[in-house]
Amino acid sequence: MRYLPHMDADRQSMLADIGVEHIDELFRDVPAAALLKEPITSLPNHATELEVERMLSRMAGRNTPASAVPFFIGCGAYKHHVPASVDHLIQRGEFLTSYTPYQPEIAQGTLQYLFEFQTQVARLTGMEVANASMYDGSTATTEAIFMARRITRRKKALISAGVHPHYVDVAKALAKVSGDELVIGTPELAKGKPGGDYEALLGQIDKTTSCVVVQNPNLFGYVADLTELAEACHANGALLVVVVTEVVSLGLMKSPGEMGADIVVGEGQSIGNGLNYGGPYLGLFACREKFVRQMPGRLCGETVDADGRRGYVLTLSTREQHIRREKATSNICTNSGLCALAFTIHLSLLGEAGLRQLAQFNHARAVQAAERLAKVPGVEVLNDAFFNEFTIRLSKPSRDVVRELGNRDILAGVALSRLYPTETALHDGVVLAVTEIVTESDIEALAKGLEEVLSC
Amino acid sequence: MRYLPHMDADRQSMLADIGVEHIDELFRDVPAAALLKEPITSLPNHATELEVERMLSRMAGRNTPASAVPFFIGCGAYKHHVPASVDHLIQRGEFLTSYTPYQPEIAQGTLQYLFEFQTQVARLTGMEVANASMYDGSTATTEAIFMARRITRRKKALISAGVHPHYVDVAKALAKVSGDELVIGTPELAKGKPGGDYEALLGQIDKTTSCVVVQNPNLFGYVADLTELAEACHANGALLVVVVTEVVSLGLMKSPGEMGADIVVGEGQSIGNGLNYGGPYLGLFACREKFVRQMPGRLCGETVDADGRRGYVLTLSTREQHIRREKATSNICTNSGLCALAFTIHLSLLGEAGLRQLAQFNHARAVQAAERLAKVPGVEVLNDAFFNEFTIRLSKPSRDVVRELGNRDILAGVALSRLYPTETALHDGVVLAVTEIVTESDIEALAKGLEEVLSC
Amino acid sequence: MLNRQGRPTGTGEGASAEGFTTFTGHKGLDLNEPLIFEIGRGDRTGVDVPDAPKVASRLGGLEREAPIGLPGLSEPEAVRHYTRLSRKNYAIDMGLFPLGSCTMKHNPRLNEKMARLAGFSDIHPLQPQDTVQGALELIDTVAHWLMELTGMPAVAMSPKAGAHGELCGLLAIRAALEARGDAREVVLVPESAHGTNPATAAFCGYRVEEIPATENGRVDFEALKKRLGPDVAAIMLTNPNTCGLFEPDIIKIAEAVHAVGAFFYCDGANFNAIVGKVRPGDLGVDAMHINLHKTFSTPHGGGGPGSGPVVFSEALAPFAPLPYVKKTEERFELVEHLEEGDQSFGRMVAFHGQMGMFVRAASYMLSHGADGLRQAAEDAVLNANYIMAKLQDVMTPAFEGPCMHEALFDDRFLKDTGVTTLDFAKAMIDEGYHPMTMYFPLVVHGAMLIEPTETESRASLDEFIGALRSLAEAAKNGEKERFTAAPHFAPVKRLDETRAARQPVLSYKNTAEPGSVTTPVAAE
Amino acid sequence: MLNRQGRPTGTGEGASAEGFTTFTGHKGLDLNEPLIFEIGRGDRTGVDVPDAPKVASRLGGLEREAPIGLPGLSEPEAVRHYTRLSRKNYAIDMGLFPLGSCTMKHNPRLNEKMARLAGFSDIHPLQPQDTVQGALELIDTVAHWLMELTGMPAVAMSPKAGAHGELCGLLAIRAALEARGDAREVVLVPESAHGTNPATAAFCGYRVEEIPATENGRVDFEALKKRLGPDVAAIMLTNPNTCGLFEPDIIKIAEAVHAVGAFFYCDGANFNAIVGKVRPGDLGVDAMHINLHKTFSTPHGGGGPGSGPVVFSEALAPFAPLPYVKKTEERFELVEHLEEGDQSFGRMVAFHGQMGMFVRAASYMLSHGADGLRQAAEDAVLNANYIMAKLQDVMTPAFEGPCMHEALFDDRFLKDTGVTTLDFAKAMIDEGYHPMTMYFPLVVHGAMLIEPTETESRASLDEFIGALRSLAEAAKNGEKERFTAAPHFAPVKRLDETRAARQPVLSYKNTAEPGSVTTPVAAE
Ligand SMILES: Cc1ncc(COP(=O)(O)O)c(C=O)c1O
Ligand SMILES: Cc1ncc(COP(=O)(O)O)c(C=O)c1O
Repeated sequence: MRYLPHMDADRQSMLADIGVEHIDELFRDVPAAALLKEPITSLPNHATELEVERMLSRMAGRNTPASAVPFFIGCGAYKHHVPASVDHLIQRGEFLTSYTPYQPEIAQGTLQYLFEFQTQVARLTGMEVANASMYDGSTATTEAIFMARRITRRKKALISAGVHPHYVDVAKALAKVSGDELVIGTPELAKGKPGGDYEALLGQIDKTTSCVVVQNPNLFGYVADLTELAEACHANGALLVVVVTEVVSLGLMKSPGEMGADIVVGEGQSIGNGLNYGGPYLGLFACREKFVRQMPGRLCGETVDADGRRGYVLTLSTREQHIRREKATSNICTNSGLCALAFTIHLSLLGEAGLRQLAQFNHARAVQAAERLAKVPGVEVLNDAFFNEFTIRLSKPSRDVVRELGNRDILAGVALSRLYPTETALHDGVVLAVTEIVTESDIEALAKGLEEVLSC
Repeated sequence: MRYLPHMDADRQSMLADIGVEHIDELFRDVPAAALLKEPITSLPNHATELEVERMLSRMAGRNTPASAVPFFIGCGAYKHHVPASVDHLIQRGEFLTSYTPYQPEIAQGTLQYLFEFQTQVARLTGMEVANASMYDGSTATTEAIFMARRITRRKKALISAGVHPHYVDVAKALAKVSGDELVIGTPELAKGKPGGDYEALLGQIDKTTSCVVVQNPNLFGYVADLTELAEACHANGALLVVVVTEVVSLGLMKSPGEMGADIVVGEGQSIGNGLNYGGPYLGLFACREKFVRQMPGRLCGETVDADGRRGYVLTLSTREQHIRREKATSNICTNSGLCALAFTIHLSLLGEAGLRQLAQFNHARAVQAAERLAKVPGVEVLNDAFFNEFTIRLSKPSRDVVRELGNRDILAGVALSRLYPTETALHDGVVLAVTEIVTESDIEALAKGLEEVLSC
Repeated sequence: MLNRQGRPTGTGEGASAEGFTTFTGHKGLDLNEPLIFEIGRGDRTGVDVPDAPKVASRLGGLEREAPIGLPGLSEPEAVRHYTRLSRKNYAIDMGLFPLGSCTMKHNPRLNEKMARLAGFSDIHPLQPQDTVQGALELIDTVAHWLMELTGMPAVAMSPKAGAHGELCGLLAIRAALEARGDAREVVLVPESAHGTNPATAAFCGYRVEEIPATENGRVDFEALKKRLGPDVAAIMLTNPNTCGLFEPDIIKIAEAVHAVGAFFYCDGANFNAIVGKVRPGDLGVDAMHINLHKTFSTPHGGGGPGSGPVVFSEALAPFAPLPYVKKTEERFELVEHLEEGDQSFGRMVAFHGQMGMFVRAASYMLSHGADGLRQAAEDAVLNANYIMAKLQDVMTPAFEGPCMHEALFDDRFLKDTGVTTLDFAKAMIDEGYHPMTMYFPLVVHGAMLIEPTETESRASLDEFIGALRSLAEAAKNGEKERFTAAPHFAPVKRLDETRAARQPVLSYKNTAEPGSVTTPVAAE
Repeated sequence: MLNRQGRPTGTGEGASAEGFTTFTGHKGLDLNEPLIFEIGRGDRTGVDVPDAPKVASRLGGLEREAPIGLPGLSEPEAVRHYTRLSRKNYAIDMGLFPLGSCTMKHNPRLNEKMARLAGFSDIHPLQPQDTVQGALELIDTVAHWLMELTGMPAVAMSPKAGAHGELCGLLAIRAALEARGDAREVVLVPESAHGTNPATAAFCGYRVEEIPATENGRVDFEALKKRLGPDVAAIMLTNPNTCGLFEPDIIKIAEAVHAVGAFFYCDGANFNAIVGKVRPGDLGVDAMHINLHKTFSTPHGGGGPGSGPVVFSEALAPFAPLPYVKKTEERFELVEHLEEGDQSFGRMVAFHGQMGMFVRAASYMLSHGADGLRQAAEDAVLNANYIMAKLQDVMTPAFEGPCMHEALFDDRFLKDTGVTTLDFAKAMIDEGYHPMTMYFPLVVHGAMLIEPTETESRASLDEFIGALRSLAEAAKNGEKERFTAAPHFAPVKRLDETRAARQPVLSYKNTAEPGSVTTPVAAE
């Protein structure tokens, strides 16, 4: 076995040094009935690199990569171009094969980039502090709801109809056991602002509300000014939690912080990370400094070494499970370190100017797409305002149309029936994301495809 | 431009620091007529990563990769499986973006692997010393002929008919200007030993011969014992130069050194390096220690530092162009460092046991192929003895057959007319290489394909 | 000091050794590196973006006006920045990394290559299922291996790490209990448990009660039996446990737990010690997470991403979360939504889990095979016992007898030396090693938990053992400075963690001088 | 010292600083590493190979019997070995690498990614041409760019590096001369030329004669004109020359050379200074090699592989080597063989040149575009002049006036300090820099040739300038030890090159102790 350095002779002599004859003497505590006498026969034995490569390549070959076709799928995961240097750098063994920086003196590489990452996330979201990452946007959202409960000592969270339904489902599964009460909006394909239920939310906020959770841009791509909502929250002692699933939007749009958010969570996949069929992704978590001791997850902080030189360490760990155990703010341990590295590298390559240009391009391309699709008979573009994603209503059931376009090698967005199987009112809707990878001819191909499919 | 750190403001203020107003003042020595006033208009301007990736991927997509089809092409370049760790390690920036280790104190990484590489090559070839690499097998062969001339002070080299015709052509082009006389054998598709002209060579060696150059396995895959030839050379004061284009063979076969070679040159691509459509490859150069001061190329040697600790440096550079200029043994400067690194990593992963197994597998698979093809009507297997490559004679013109099989997505070896367009006697021959990437079903596909093509 | 012309880099003072101080503060290949905020500029970018098509904005008036404050680096600057940072890290690729409980084994490079195949890395989780059949097959393959290796009939693939797997397990247990109308309040956790166990139980609304350990480092079965009762929802037990010991009473424990209607959650972080040797399904386990980033070697990545699939017993299988992959005759199907009558507790995460990690784990499993995985477990146990055997005369093993995959020592051998476990660990850094896990598990005083893993050669173990012996002797010989001032040779000296917590500086505030220390603003 | 249990690694003595010596000899992240022959074993392998099918051997009785002596490493051992070795190198990715004449600019990572596309990396040079049309198009694309950028009508793509390109150029010149029945004997080379120039000329059977330089570091045009005559085959001139200066008389030189029927070979190693600004074709050049690994940033790889295509004038084009790519209406065609009437001098190399480098160069060219390449040249020149301007008061520029892409200093500023150019260079290592090119070109005493390249930011230049200013002042202030004992902070102290040459040890002889120094066997 190429990964195991011992030869049988080594094993024998090491056993002798230990003072036993057979390896199973070291497994003496295992109840005899449970100790397997030989390798599990229902699984194959070891394979060469070439064999493994062939098996896995065969499976990979049965999937259609986003780069291979006109591609318009978003809804919480976005296809952006990631510079080659990002993947090169995150593969450096010193990053890839290290772990949580428990020994800061020999983990300054990891700690410094985490400190930089935290600062970038805080600035991007308009918050004062950010942590060193969560699993993904959905779990970060649930953690935010729980954190709001701890801060406000209230249990009722209002969740906008525009929040990604998976995120809502995750919160629901946990609320069941945590005792949080979730009031969840029902999305409508309202002309102009699909999923935009801010009026309704304003009416629901009261002194029992722990927080209001809104997504911006929301699942349907609709973007809105949240200032009024924030004010209503604050007037009632509640917190505004803003979810961002497309962080590239922050290059062009007002930050949640500027609009009054108290906690901003998000999915950071868009920057630095590939689609990866859904994971690993990168949970972002930022908030006002005054809430820092209620934050979940790791925090990296600046300090000095014995010679007074600047250095970084994990800090405020009295919030965390390994110190506080059942009193911890969260049970999270391993998080998304390497994805955070990819994010911070990509974002420092982009810089402010690059991010702004990228966001601008995304928006402009999406506007082009919306304008073109609006001309297709049987297509209605619903959003007034959007960033790089918008919803269309079709004259036919959207799932069939999307599937038919898939057969023509056009991946034409997410049919809302996929996400809301029981909300039949949404079933003629499709959400389309348009990023910098979409060309004008891709848009044309989509428009033509829709024309054909809708007219026949 | 993503690769250029300056902004225009930097440029302006740096020009001011220099004391000029315009960049062109720094180009003042350029004759005015020759200084271009603007970017060359016949070429496009800069492009984004995504654009470049798309342009190049489009071109790459128009080629058939070896891994995608049954593949039997060899003749000096071989498709072997290279472990993933090799490519990972050679991409470490400290290897990839360093240069010739002129400053040994901060190049011990490169120097140590070169020392290890030299030792591996020497042991593999059965020689005492090896250099730090040449461009490729063909240029190494020419260098060996010239080195033999310097050592023997004779000008006539006998070149076996089994030497790769490209190697012979390279030697011819240079011999034209160096004054070396090359006596080159004409290959024949002799039953049993195609290209095996050792009898003839034995008859030609005399006191004016500087060296005899043979390839083993030869171009046609034929392998032979060179002991007698070596003895004849030595009896006449000539050197035996052995060329190895498939170094994997050395895992199973007697080394050239054991058979009496004085200089061994070769193409090292087979180990650690991909096909790359012909380059970059890796020239190997090894010889007896007594000849070391006539060797071309870089040599790494052991020494000690000021504290007496072991370390490595480039050495014996009085042979080289940067010290000796027109008296140098060769003009080579930049060589194949990173390819040598890939070679040494792969070979140290293989180790003696792995190399032997790999070679054994190659040979056995090739024997299987030869036995199967021998059963195809219209196919005659010519080689008695071979390692992983052999020659077949077909009942139809080989180029047509190979092309037709290509149309059926079988890359069925090298039609000899490609290499010897004017030697019509060879035009029914095909050389096939069979490595560990060839499966039994690949062989079956080839046999079936040949059956069909030859019978219609 | 570099000041008039040069950018003062890094940490201010020049470096010194042998009486010399460098002007730049760099020391040969040991290079300082400022923060991106000190190098980068807002107007510079390392990414070329084409000019945006001219369109009328449809942002709804939400254009950002204020600057964000993000520095940009050209690609050369970025590559250099992150390369320099990386060189300040220790990693498995550099040397033995005996961080107990974390299983820092070699990460095969084939896994990385496979995970980057476009057919896996460049597909969207919401693509039509017909366009991702190979991806579903991959998930199904990993699921199959996990079920076979554990002898359990079901697996939930979506949890994102070990702790998330614990959550998954407890949510299923709670759903199962509720399904039978049996709300219970307590989860029992041994003192030696990893912090995530009690944290998870509390997160799920359970009261956590500790169960004591015997002086052999095992669960006190009698004490446990006494505590079991109808209020107990589950026990969370790590096996092999965090002392590196197999719980000999495990089957009896499972039986007793089941006898009171409770469930047995097993923390499978240490599954690597027994994979292919013992199937948790044969021990009576109801749910167990598997850290793919430990047992199956998907890299730790400086703190993740991980992956924590959970295997389930028959009793819990119906309550497992969504989504899951179903293999039908013709195709693989991804089930994303509850169907009529489903008892699943719901969804743990957007999309379908850590696909990138599944590919790596598949590559690892297929490469090792059933035989290789078993051998890996045996070698892991062999290596730990070898270390134990070779160090037991100079260090103090916490418990007697052979261990499993990690060797646990306490700090008795440092008694009266003035050297603490922390000091000892820092001295290991100077010797070229990452320290072991310190002060965990809590049941042992000054714990040092050493997990060498199976991918260390004997020569590597011997060198490590030699270093630890020498250090242990040095401590006993009164060479206190060697320890208390350690590390001497790391990129930085010992860092002040107290200051960091008392006066937290959690993000960069633009200060005057690159490399200068931030004046903390928020004092506690 | 680690001896009883531990494998004594590396170089024997333990490391010491601040009074401490480590037991292992490692110093924190600075890790020693023995040779593979001291770690590996013949029976161990890091590559799994399936069992060979059972067949009767057809090796003709040539089975190897004696062992080879190749150590094997498992993958974990190999990854660690090479990772540790890599960390003992300096590289562009770590810092400014001002090695004059070598153009150590940033190597974009996109290039590496593109070169690894299976459609380029996994195709065989002898595949049927129908299966490699994209590869031929790629070669044609690079050829097109090179011709446009140089303003020359032909290019030979196959030369493997700069020196090989020189050979290509001289072979074509010789063929052209012979074709007109005009055998000539002499090649003129300036004193300042790179060693490969005279070496190549001699390799081609020419007598090399030096032409002197003026005191401004340019070719002495008058002396040259005097020497020109019917025996001169060619002049080999580097432009910009190795002093980093553009030859102002270049057009006159070309005319004079042509006037006597000779050819003008231009060494294009420094083309990076003028790409997009000056087309060599406009200067009267007949042949010029282009180091793709310099101007077009294919990585230097620790000493190659490079690539050295040669552009040709009309006069030489017919003599260019085989093979070449021809674009027809329908397809790209690879011409591998002489056809009737061809005047090509033949073949330089097996197959068709450095395809892997062509892909990288294409990626670089397309990325920069005509505008970016021109900007890169301007920035390279700007950076060199900036360094020159900022250092001229403390160091001694070899020549007056602005330079092109590299700044040349001599050692006058070290006069009477007891510090040599070599010492100064070694002190730069301590400061975190790779030294400049030393003692080249030969026309300058104690030469220091600094080429920053365009990919250094102003901040990076400022830090470098600051370091050099400080060092120059330290030298003048009599801090001799800082220099003569340098490097102090590198992985090894100054190495004994004389011993290496006097008592060459060129391969490993199995010795008793890992890390021990070999007793040289072959004394000179
Ligand atoms: C025993 C034990 N349980 C649980 C965990 C938590 O796993 P993760 O970090 O993947 O969330 C760990 C990991 O550190 C562990 O060692
Ligand atoms: C001026 C000059 N000419 C020629 C060469 C030789 O180029 P190569 O090393 O690619 O053979 C070099 C490279 O070092 C050089 O600097």
